[in-house]
Amino acid sequence: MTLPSPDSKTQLALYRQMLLIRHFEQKIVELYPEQEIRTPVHLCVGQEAVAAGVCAHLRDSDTIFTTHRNHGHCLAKGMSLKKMLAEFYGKETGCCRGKGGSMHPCAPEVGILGTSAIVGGGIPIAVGAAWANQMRGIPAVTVTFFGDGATEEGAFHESLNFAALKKIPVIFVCENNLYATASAIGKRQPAAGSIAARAATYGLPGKLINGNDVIEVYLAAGEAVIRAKQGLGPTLIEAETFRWFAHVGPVDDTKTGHRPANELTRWKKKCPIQHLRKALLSKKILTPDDEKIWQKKFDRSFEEALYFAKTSLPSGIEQLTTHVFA
Amino acid sequence: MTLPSPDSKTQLALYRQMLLIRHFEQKIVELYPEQEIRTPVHLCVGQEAVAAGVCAHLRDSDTIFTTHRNHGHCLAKGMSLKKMLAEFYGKETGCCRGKGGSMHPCAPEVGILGTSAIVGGGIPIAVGAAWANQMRGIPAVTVTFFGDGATEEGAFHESLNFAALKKIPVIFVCENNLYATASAIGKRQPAAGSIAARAATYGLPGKLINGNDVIEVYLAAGEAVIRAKQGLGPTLIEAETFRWFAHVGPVDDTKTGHRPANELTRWKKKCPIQHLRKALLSKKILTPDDEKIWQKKFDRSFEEALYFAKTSLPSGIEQLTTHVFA
Amino acid sequence: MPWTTPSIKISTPSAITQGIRRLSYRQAIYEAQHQLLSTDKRVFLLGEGIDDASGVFGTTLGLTDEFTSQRVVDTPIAENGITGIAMGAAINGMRPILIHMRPDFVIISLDQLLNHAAKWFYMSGGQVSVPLTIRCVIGRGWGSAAQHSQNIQGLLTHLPGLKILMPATAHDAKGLLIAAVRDPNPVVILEHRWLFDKIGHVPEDLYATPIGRANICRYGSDVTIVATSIMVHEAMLAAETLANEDCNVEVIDLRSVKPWDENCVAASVRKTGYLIVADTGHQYGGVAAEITARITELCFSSLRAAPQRITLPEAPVPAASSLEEIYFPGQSDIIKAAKDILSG
Amino acid sequence: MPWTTPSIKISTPSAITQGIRRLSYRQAIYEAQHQLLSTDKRVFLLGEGIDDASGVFGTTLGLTDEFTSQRVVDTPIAENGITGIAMGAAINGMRPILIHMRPDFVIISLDQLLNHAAKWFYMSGGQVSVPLTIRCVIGRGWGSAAQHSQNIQGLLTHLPGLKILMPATAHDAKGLLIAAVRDPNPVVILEHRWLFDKIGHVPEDLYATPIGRANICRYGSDVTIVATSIMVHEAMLAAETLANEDCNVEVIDLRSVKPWDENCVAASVRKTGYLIVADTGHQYGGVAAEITARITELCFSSLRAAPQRITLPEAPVPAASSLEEIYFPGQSDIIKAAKDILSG
Ligand SMILES: Cc1ncc(C[n+]2csc(CCOP(=O)(O)OP(=O)(O)O)c2C)c(N)n1
Ligand SMILES: Cc1ncc(C[n+]2csc(CCOP(=O)(O)OP(=O)(O)O)c2C)c(N)n1
Ligand SMILES: [Mg+2]
Ligand SMILES: [Mg+2]
Repeated sequence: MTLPSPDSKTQLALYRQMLLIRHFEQKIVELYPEQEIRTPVHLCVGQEAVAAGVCAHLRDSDTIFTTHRNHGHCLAKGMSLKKMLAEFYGKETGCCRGKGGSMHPCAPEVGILGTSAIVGGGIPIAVGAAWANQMRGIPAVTVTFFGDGATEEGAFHESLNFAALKKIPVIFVCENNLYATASAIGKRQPAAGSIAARAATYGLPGKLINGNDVIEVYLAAGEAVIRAKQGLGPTLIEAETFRWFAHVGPVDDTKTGHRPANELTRWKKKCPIQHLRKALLSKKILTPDDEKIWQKKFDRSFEEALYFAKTSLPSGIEQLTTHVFA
Repeated sequence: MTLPSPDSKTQLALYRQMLLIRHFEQKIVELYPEQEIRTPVHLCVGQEAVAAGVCAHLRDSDTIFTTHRNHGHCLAKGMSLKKMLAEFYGKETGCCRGKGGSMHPCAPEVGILGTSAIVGGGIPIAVGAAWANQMRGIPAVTVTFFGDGATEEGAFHESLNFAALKKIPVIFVCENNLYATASAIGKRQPAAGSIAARAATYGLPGKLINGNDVIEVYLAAGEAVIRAKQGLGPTLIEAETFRWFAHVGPVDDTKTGHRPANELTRWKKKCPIQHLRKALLSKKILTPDDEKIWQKKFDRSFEEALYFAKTSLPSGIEQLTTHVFA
Repeated sequence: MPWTTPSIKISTPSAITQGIRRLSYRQAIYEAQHQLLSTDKRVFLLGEGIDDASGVFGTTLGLTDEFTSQRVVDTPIAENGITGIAMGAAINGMRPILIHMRPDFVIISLDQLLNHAAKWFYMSGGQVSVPLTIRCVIGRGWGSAAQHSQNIQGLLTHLPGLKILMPATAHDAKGLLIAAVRDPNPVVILEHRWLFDKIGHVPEDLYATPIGRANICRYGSDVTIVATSIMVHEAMLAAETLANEDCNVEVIDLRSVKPWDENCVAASVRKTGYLIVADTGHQYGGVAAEITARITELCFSSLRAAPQRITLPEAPVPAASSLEEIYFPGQSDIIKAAKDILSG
Repeated sequence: MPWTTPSIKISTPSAITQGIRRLSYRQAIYEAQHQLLSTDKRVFLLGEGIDDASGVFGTTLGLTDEFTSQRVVDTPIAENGITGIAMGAAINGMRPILIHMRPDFVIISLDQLLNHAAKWFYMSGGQVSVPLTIRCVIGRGWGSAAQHSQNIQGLLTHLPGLKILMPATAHDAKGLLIAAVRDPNPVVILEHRWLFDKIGHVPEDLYATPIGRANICRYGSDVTIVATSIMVHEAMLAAETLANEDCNVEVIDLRSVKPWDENCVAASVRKTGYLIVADTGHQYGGVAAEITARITELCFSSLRAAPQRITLPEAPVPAASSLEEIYFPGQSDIIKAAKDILSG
């Protein structure tokens, strides 16, 4: 099964999505030093193609489970900017009433049923949510995003086995950015191993793709969605990519000695946005004017959301011990 | 690397070892209805070849970690029959002073550093013990035995990853007896999957073998031991075999409806002991007289050990809260 | 097998079993599941070996045939993953009942249970709740030893977000299971295997025993004994013995250890002035510690002596039957505690 | 980063920092590890990101360069497996120090920690002990929220077989770590991140602070405050305020929460008649519950009021800073409790 390349409109939408995510992250980088966002932020600059390429296939009724590094996934899945920012600012109007902070976004209206910041923790939950759809006869698909580090947890293995066994409509998307915090993957996984290859040993398809090529991501995810919806079961996608900022916070961690600078330089040249941009401009699918208009729009919605977030009331004492039980 | 077939002497020793294990298990089957062994017994009748074939390569300074189904491994590793039986009978002279029962045998003098009855629980501990040898420069090898069920636990996956990463001198021996309690493997793992194949995705050799052919087991284990001792790292051996009794207790579980009878009948024809016996007899390596002498010897040592176990003092009150801390 | 029968004898004190329709604890659990599966499409059962010929000590026998393996699901041996999977199904419209045959296996799943299920509703700001029920069979004896017969209520009650139930009667085994499945939160039910044959009144309808409400099994004015699970029966036996010596014991079956009925216990202690807590678990920070600490806070001026805790010794569970016999406390320990506390 | 600095101010009460050689808590931990690695070939360190440029909040900085990556080992993200692996090394001749940057990750490893390490020596009939040290950095604030700032001492103390330490001073951060590594049993040390900059007297030699011995940081006769970790400092501040109001508080730094020094606490309560326990953890069955219950048993006749517990609210940790501020108890809660308890 090979899907046709996406049409110009879709390509443009993918591009715009990546741009939106990048725009959001850059704003957070600017705002963070104010120290009003009092929750750790895990930026996804450099990895926008995965969120954009996968979520382009999803509807509100489809579900995603993301991780600590969730901004891109949430935006691409259609989460309200206002609620997201208000949560960052610890406000009652935030998507978790200020209780979750940046690491636990929740927006059931667009298929985000909560988020775990325990590495690997969201993977079995995603399998279960997808299983519920299968049991209830709901033709929706569930995506679980996770990092390369998460594949080292037992939960990853247990989830693949069960999903394959029951042919559950779930898509495992591993964003292999080659690091877990400051530990390179070679220090954590044997060089001769392979995450994508593991899929076959459970009897499910596994694909290693260039995670910085949004078209490649889009095609791989499209196939996986079709498989899932046809009842053929899960797929594992390993998308190789790279993050530009430190593990947490708007910091250049090559300057703090956490990662080598030349590696980052190399990966910046493979920027997923620039990559597509060149192609779209040369094919005249995109004009610089489009971009200017979008940037303005992004600016405006962000300012609105920021105003909302900053002027909302801080989460109040009545929140402290409510919602422990439903 | 292919090892030469074992010589006659070795073949005879392997045969004798299997016979000894079978003899022991049959005695337990006889004794258990007395209800003096007040601890669950997990018999390994039908699986003797794995214990015999692997442990034939090991010295006292090599270490094994076994499971709830440990009688064969303990005997093949040279554990004292007296201490083993005394433990079954809850006696102070038992290998765990009566505190462990049948599921936690321990005999450091022959390389059994304790046993976990948590499925999969012993696997990482084995990796750690083997790592300690590596760190200390001790040229010993560690074997971890576990069932097919254990490969479903996250601990299995985490252990393979780490052992492969650090090239740890450990051998993973999966006794795939096609069942976990009464659940057939097909209900627990996807049909298209493979335990042995998983090894390659971590960059370590994995081999599926006939676990009822002690020579095949012996050869595979021999290669693994050499690899480990040469510093080449771990090996995964998946030995297909079958248990004749119920998951626990001297019960025919095809009669209780837990497993289909015809499957057991088929596997009994593949008895690991009969298989080798025929070959040895026809090659005149073995004579029926040998067997008779052995049986007598086995009987005598068992009777002695049983007498020791039965006449030893029950574990006393001073044992109750001692050895919580060293 | 010998290890499926209790090593201790439990007679059935009359106060608990009055009533008309009588079922065993085992049948009561079976019936609750059968009725839940029949009436609620969202309910399904899952667990290791759930559909085998023993049917989880007889509590799930025949359910796979009747409701299919889609709704009574045998699982791989992967407790943490399966707990997460059950939780995922729970947050997306289902009402799973996850069954563990031994409490020790719950410990493997504490990442999903404590880091996830217990906090999900709170972290989501009250948007996504986790209607997950976990049944866990507890037990003891026959050399099951340290890794197959722990008491885990003390572990599960500590962090916020879980409800923990310990039915002592057939009536509550059914009623609490139904209450758990109806509850929109994660609930763990610890069912004692030595109670499975215990007979009691069990109504036929689909009733819920309210979570957080204790049951006074025996009224008395001299000393309050709060007990959990099988210790309720030990306490009732102790109470009968003590009654012969003119000591009238009030026995409270806690039923729900978290949340627990502090009003009921406090009222009783205010009346008797003496408290003994008999729990199946360990001492340090266990259920008995919490009840003791809290009742001391609430009823200090009524207490005429320090509350006493009857719990396990500070050691893992030993295997030898000679050790098992002294490891697990019973009615004689309760009688001794009552005499001690009353004699100052 | 902003989240590495405390959101609350902790001054350094004089009683704790008297002495000559002064190091920070962070340096004390570093020094203990450095000395252990230098003097004992069996010792090695392992943990996620242990060798990165931040060096586990500065406590492992440079150790990899000095002792090689064979002895200061970065690990995969697999807490349960790695705990089992560390335990395996411990039973076979090594003295591992396993480091977790957050307590929540210990919860993932409870199978290996509670089902295995805590029971191994007992199950083996006293043959194979587990000299495993686990360092776990605890902390709070900056929106770390429910899965990154739990307090787990209440979970770890319940089942038999683990020792749990909570150093409050630089002196004990070093001394208890050395004691843990020398101890032949599994020991978990919970180090509070907001104390890492705290300065105190730290001798240069390789000394051990005895496990199970409390430290009376301030003598008083009116009320006993038993505190753990950062709450010791809150209690000292509270004591200073209360002293101005003629209330002489005795502050006991528990140091070791299991085993704990019941003789020291009991003697103090017999003197003062009042007990307040200020723990960083949750209430239900927590460390404060155990101390309250046990001291009530031991000192009932000396107690002039019910012991009071200062613990976390019954909710997971919230993210918003407005909520964090009220979630974590501090000196004002201690002052209020002291006034309440004394005014009856
Ligand atoms: C179970 C667990 N262990 C450790 C951590 C601390 N931690 C947070 S993110 C992270 C690295 C995760 O790496 P990866 O999965 O590759 O995701 P990435 O950050 O690269 O996107 C770690 C170790 C955690 N949150 N949960
Ligand atoms: C973690 C855990 N889960 C469940 C059990 C209960 N249990 C004991 S043995 C067993 C089956 C194990 O199957 P396998 O690993 O294939 O070993 P076998 O019994 O076939 O030798 C199960 C589920 C256990 N002891 N530990
Ligand atoms: Mg990564
Ligand atoms: Mg098996």
